[in-house]
Amino acid sequence: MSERVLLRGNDAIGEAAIRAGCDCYFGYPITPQNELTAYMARHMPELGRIFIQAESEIAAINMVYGASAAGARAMTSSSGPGISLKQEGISFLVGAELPALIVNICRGGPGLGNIAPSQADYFQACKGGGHGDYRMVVYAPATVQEAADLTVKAFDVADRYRNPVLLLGDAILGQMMEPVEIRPYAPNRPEKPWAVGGKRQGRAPNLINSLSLEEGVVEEWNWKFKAKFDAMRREEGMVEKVNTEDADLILVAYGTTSRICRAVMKRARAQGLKVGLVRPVTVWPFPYAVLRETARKTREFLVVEMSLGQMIEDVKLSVLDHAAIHFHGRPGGGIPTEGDILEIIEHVLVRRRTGTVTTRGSVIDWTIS
Amino acid sequence: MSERVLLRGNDAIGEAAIRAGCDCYFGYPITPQNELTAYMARHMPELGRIFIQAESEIAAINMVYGASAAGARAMTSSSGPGISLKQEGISFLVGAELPALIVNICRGGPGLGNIAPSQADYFQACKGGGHGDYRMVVYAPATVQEAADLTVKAFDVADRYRNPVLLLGDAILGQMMEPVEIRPYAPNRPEKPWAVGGKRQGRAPNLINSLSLEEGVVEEWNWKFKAKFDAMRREEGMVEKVNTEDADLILVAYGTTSRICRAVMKRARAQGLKVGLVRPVTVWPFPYAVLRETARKTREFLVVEMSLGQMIEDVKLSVLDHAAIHFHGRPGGGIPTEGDILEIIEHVLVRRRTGTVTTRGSVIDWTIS
Amino acid sequence: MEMKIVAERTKLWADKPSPYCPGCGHGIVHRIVCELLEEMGLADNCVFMAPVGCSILAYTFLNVDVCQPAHGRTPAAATGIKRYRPDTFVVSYQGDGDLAAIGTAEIVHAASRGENITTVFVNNAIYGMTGGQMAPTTLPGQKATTCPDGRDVKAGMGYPIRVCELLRSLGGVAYLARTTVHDAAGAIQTKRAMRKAFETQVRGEGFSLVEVLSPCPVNWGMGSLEALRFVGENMTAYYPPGEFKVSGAEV
Amino acid sequence: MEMKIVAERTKLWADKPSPYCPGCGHGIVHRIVCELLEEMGLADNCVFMAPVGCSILAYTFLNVDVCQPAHGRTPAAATGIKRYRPDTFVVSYQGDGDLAAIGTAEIVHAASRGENITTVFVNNAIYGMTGGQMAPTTLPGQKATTCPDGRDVKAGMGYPIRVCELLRSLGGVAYLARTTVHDAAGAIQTKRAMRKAFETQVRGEGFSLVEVLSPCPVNWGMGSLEALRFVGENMTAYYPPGEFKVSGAEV
Amino acid sequence: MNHRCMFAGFGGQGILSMGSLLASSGMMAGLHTTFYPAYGIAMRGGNANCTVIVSDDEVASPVVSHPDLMVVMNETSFDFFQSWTAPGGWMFVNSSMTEKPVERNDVRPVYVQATRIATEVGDSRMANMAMLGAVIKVTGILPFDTVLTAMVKTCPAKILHLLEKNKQVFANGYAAL
Amino acid sequence: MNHRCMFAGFGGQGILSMGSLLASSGMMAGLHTTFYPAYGIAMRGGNANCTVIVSDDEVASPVVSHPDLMVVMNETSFDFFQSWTAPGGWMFVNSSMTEKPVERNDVRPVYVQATRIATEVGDSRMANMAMLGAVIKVTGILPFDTVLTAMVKTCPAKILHLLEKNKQVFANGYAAL
Amino acid sequence: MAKGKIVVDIDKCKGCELCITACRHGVIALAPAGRANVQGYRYLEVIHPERCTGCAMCAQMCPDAAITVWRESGKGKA
Amino acid sequence: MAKGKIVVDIDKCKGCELCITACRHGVIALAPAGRANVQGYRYLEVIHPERCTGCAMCAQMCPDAAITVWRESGKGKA
Ligand SMILES: Cc1ncc(C[n+]2csc(CCOP(=O)(O)OP(=O)(O)O)c2C)c(N)n1
Ligand SMILES: Cc1ncc(C[n+]2csc(CCOP(=O)(O)OP(=O)(O)O)c2C)c(N)n1
Ligand code: SF4
Ligand code: SF4
Ligand code: SF4
Ligand code: SF4
Ligand code: SF4
Ligand code: SF4
Ligand SMILES: [Mg+2]
Ligand SMILES: [Mg+2]
Repeated sequence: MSERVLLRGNDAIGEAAIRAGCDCYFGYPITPQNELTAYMARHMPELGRIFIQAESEIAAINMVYGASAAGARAMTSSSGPGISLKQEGISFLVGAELPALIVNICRGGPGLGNIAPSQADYFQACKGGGHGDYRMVVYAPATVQEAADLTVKAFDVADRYRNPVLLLGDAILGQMMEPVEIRPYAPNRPEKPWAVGGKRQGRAPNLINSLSLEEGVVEEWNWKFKAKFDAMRREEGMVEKVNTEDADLILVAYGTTSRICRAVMKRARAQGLKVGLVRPVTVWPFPYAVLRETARKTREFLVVEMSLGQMIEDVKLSVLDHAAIHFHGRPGGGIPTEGDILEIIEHVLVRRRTGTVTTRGSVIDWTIS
Repeated sequence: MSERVLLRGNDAIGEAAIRAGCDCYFGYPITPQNELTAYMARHMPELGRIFIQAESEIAAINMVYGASAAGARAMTSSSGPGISLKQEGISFLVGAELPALIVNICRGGPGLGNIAPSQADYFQACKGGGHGDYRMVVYAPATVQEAADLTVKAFDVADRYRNPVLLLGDAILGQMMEPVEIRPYAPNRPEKPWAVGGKRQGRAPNLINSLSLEEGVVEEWNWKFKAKFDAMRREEGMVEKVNTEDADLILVAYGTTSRICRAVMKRARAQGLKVGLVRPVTVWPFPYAVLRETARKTREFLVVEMSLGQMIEDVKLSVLDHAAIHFHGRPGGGIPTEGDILEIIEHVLVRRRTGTVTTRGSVIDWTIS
Repeated sequence: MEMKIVAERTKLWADKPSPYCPGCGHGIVHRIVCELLEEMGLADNCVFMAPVGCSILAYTFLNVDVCQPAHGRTPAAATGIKRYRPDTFVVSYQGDGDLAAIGTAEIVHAASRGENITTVFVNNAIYGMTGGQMAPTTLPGQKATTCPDGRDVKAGMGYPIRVCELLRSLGGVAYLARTTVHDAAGAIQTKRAMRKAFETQVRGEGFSLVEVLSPCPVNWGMGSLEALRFVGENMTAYYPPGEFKVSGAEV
Repeated sequence: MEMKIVAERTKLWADKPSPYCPGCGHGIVHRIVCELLEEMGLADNCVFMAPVGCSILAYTFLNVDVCQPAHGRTPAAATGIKRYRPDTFVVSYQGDGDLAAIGTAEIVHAASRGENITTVFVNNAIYGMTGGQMAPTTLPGQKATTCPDGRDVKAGMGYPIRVCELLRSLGGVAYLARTTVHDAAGAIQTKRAMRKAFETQVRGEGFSLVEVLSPCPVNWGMGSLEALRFVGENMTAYYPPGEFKVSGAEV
Repeated sequence: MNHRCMFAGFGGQGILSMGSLLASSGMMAGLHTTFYPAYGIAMRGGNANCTVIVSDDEVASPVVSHPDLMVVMNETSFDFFQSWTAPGGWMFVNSSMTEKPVERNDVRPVYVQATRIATEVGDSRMANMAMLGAVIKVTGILPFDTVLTAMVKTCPAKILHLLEKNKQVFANGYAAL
Repeated sequence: MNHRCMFAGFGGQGILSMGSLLASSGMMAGLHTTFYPAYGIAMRGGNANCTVIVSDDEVASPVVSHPDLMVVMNETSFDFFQSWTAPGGWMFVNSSMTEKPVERNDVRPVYVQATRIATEVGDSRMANMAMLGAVIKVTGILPFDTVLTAMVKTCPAKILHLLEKNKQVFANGYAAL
Repeated sequence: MAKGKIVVDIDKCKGCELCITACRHGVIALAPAGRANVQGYRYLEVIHPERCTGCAMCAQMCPDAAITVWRESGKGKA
Repeated sequence: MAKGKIVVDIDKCKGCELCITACRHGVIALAPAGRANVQGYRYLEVIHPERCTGCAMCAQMCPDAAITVWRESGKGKA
């Protein structure tokens, strides 16, 4: 029954996971994702599914490892510090080719930081917080609706590639309520003949493992993984482009900051400034090609993040020298304001880079160092 | 007494740490760094210093946290999986502004992988394996001598910035013995009036902490950290350039692969091919400017890594479109051979990109996707 | 007739309201810790290890050095401090989530090594700071946001862990006791046990721990008096107060 | 007179040499586990959880489903499997480093939740796989690469942890025993205890664990017979064999 | 239209349900809407607050620092949040709980005896509905009926028996101004 | 010069000390040198091996897959490593432990009764030094005296009492060919 | 005259009543509803000073260290 | 005739001698020095087959499951 209801992001992710056929949830409390754990505590047992409040984030990710090894759709969720603790487990999931959903509702860091929204876990999510060569699809929803939809998709994608998938939200996404249509999802759930457990009935034993001490075997596995990552790159990238055709300046932002940028874009357009928006929906695979393409026509890019600048490296890798890149970022739980972003746009498009931009966290003509 | 002795990399790091005034070592066994832990077990107690075999890597990094909070020069070491487990702790060290040395003697991953040499923890080390915006100086020694020297430097740099420093080596560096001169180091050890413990004698209480629930405070801290990171960028980068002046092709590699590339360079030069080498000694701060500069004259770059390609993103961020970038990488414990690298060089410089390169892991005209 | 002060605010307690909810046991335990530090002349020499939990806010009003490590790792960080500065008096303060869930390995091993620190373990049967989730010490049947129908041990939610009973077999444990603060007698007893624990550390005998049964009225959804009764009746029934080990010997 | 086979290689054991050193206790324990799985008809239904430790190599020669999680997290992963597939028989095999050091929290909580799995805990007082470092169960005075002069409990290297004594107080523990394999009688006793543990799981009574004292001749630097003697004399003295809990009741 | 609202008061005063009812009503009216609560330790002192945006355009950030509609249900919130109200904005004060005068002259104060209105029909815990009625009336954000329908639709089963009284209190609040 | 050597045998045969002595000698001769042992679980079966490079140029990777100087101290190593030797390379075999003939005709086999030479003077555990003597003599990698000096310099205190015998065994190995 | 005396630091008090349960002599009570301190809490008041024994039980229970207790001297600090 | 009989899977044996300590009847011993199996180990040999009781103690101890034991029937599987 697809009806619009007002749902908190954390609850919507939980409900969507349940509808995606999530068999097992393992979690450990941490703000600002607690409602998701509580939602699963309320609803999984009544459906005869598994909910465990684990003794730690590490136990939770390893319970996911076990459940997934046995063929379950399994998930866990946490925030910053807890996700850092799961890095070994995530690397193991990749190494053992186990599907899983990991939700990170980010908070301000580093360290314990605070519980305000942040996007400073981008590097960790996209470049590899754990050890070894690995990649995961990383979804960065901007609305509660999208959080729900992508949660369902995430389970399918995880199963398709036998690889973990990460859902990256910030405290705003987790805590905010918005109208959501919980759709009659049709999850795509493949057979898992590789799973351990259950009656073997004569089949050869299955092995879930990421170790080999024979020379060259782990390298072979890595080549196989690389082929999977390349397939994800080809197949799983998602990006939204708005008003890019005629844009003199393109805003690049994901998640909550993309909402703010969208509002800024409208205000700018209302002022007659041709501003567009590119919003990566998957931050991995990153829409390098789309950005590269837009940089053929547009000469100014403005990247906005709730961090000191992480995704901007990927934007630079797309745009290279073909356009100027500017930056506005707020770390440690700060939220960019429309006014501050607009100031940069005006500085670039209206004042033609004359005068100074006074807002902290703004860089005109960003270069890496 | 500076005499040349034959030392294993792991032992040399241990001895250098001791000479740098390391007060406390906390570790947990993992191959291929076990000799370092064993070295400290043998030598720290006899000097009246602290050695603890912790119950886990997590306990170890948190013991480092405590000891450093009390003013000690503290260190820990591990490999891949164990370093992943320390990510929360590393983020906390940055957040609480505590100096420390973390040694990662990498092995093949992901997951448990194997114990062969690897450089696939580059992203984790340089881009942020833990949560939140942070950076650390990451040294990537190529010889046992350099491992020793940089260990000493690392303690000084950690103290200077009140920030953890990572030493990134691979199994070859850890296990190999080479002649080393253990120099009469003069470590630079500052006062630590911020440390907790000891007689207060009237001073105001000290606080070691990374949390604030007051609005804006964590953001302020982050701005302060950013200033530190910027200072590290300016002051702490180290890079070696060889034969870059007249080079038609520049090899870019660090650590063990840079040794292989150096040999390749010599062989190529012997064949009359003008090949140079840029070796980042610090992989963070990365020598963007140096590479950008060399790309003014040289049009071909070949990046060699024991991974599926991680540092190559930083090379691209330096070189942009100004030169072609090629890649040769071996993941999961594979070691690039001189022959394979030479084949690419010949393909590019001699065969002028005609014919194919047959070695797995080679990419001609690499682009990001 | 002349009057003398017999109880007053300890000097280690800043002149501002504590950050805790009305009727929270953390306040009582903090007060006792501070009084003892003052009375035993340890304040100037003390590092208070704050856990991740409500009491992380101790630094906002206590006039002692504070070190605040990652969730559950308090004993490991305390080990680092005490080993490097054995002249420092280390109070390692932990909640039940911090100590008995995520930090299980760290407390067991700090105890087993006989680290010469004192752990003040505030068992309030709930995750206070994060808003009332089930703790390892939540009682059977007790409700929490992650066990909305009450903790059901048969349904695999785990049996409440009796921390003193868990730790008693470990060689390095010198002093081990459980007390409550649900009434004044309990508070006095708590102070007595804590003093013994502190003395254990001063004498260098090894690891000491006092588990204090303590109310969290807000997350139990109770008034503060009702919460006291819950501690006095339900918690002490499951977690019998008493001394478990003195000077390394079981009692 | 006719002869019958009374002992033979179990069918779950592939026709190739095991990856363990000569005289290693892991082989004896693997053999017992496999024999029981066969005798009790559980083989087809079994998931063998291999730890990170020498016995990670079980998959190279055992004919059962194997799942191999991260170091120390075996009980958590076993929980995931058993909860999702309660019809599966789960053997969670762990070494002393895996179980009693890095995995302390996971074993305590799997036990406390009463997970219906059987833990086979091979205590060889050393880190075998990594080349002989001190384990939480290394005996006082015993040498290892990280305590080259012998484990000195007074110097803060930790007291050896008696795992059965540590876990006995936990509510979810149904069966708990310690045995040795230093002689044939011990091996027979080990098999008997393991059978009880397996039956505990089959009956769904909750968590069961058998701790087996076991030699690691190579990393002890001993001949295999000397190593047997060390188990029989030194280890059993510190770790008394026996049953600690049966059907959830302490014995 | 773009209404940026904040509701603040004691935890027990139904601050969050009043905010989410407004948001639900906005949703049912086919508008864009977000609800964003103060969460985590911020809640512990016993105070609660949330922000709601109702708009005919997509909502950017749901965080509102300077609401043009501020509702304070007790004195603590009055003191704390008075300065947050945007210039020109409304400031609704539960005058049963505080009689302090609004000190700014760039905001439009509205005093509502919300708690009194609530106690007259039901009990003091329904003061939120009385206030919401008044807010709807004065600001005209949404039609009376929309909110009433939303109230019925979103009423949790376990307080269904209080629904009628809540509706009445809401109506009385609406009528009071 | 660039000698790429591998030493293999049982753990107890002093494989690693023979390799590191060669490396130390190279160092003392002012040459570039690396020593790289098999490590980790590879050691567990009871076998040991290591590779040593002695060169007048910097050493790239210390890993040697195809040594031009292969030394096998027992039969298992003989079987396993025979094929690894680089074409044209030396293959030194401890013929006290195996009498198998080298089956390749593109390598130069040298049989040394290393264990026997060792037992004549000291005990079988000194076979490594006998073999090293022979290697030095046949290949001329380094001068006899350099290795002898290195042996004295690097001899650990606790086996100092065996030094003289080791020197003798080394000399006898040198003399044997 | 009473043997004891207490002084409440009203602005630190959170009105939790823990002290009241501890006082066996009915010396203390919360201020009437509507009266609140700077923190917004009903605070503790001394209603029967004459009954106070200075036993300090109230102070033993106060989580906010808001109570100072005096007792007739000769008995020393508790 | 002996009541029992064992057969050793020589190529699985690692010569650890654990079985030998378990056999109270001196039935088994390691092969003479110099004789090794495919793995390179001195392996187990039956030196006094006539003494074997089929008690299977040797098999109980073998970490490599290298011993098969027969016993006079009527006693069933151990
Ligand atoms: C790694 C990590 N996981 C989870 C959290 C979230 N967290 C903060 S406090 C806490 C538990 C608090 O409970 P307890 O230890 O019982 O202390 P109390 O607040 O009850 O005194 C948790 C889970 C965190 N900060 N870090
Ligand atoms: C996270 C992590 N830390 C450390 C290691 C290295 N490691 C592998 S096995 C092992 C311990 C082995 O000891 P034990 O559990 O006693 O098993 P045994 O080999 O003795 O049977 C360790 C520390 C690892 N693989 N992963
Ligand atoms: S939430 Fe509970 S433990 Fe935390 S301060 Fe409030 S009453 Fe105390
Ligand atoms: S190292 Fe020890 S535990 Fe590991 S296989 Fe060898 S004897 Fe067994
Ligand atoms: S000192 Fe004793 S009698 Fe006086 S108020 Fe306190 S508890 Fe009551
Ligand atoms: S115990 Fe303290 S805070 Fe509570 S009512 Fe009494 S004086 Fe006030
Ligand atoms: S079966 Fe018994 S008697 Fe026969 S060899 Fe084995 S132990 Fe000895
Ligand atoms: S116990 Fe087994 S492996 Fe050991 S000697 Fe006997 S038969 Fe061989
Ligand atoms: Mg608690
Ligand atoms: Mg072990």
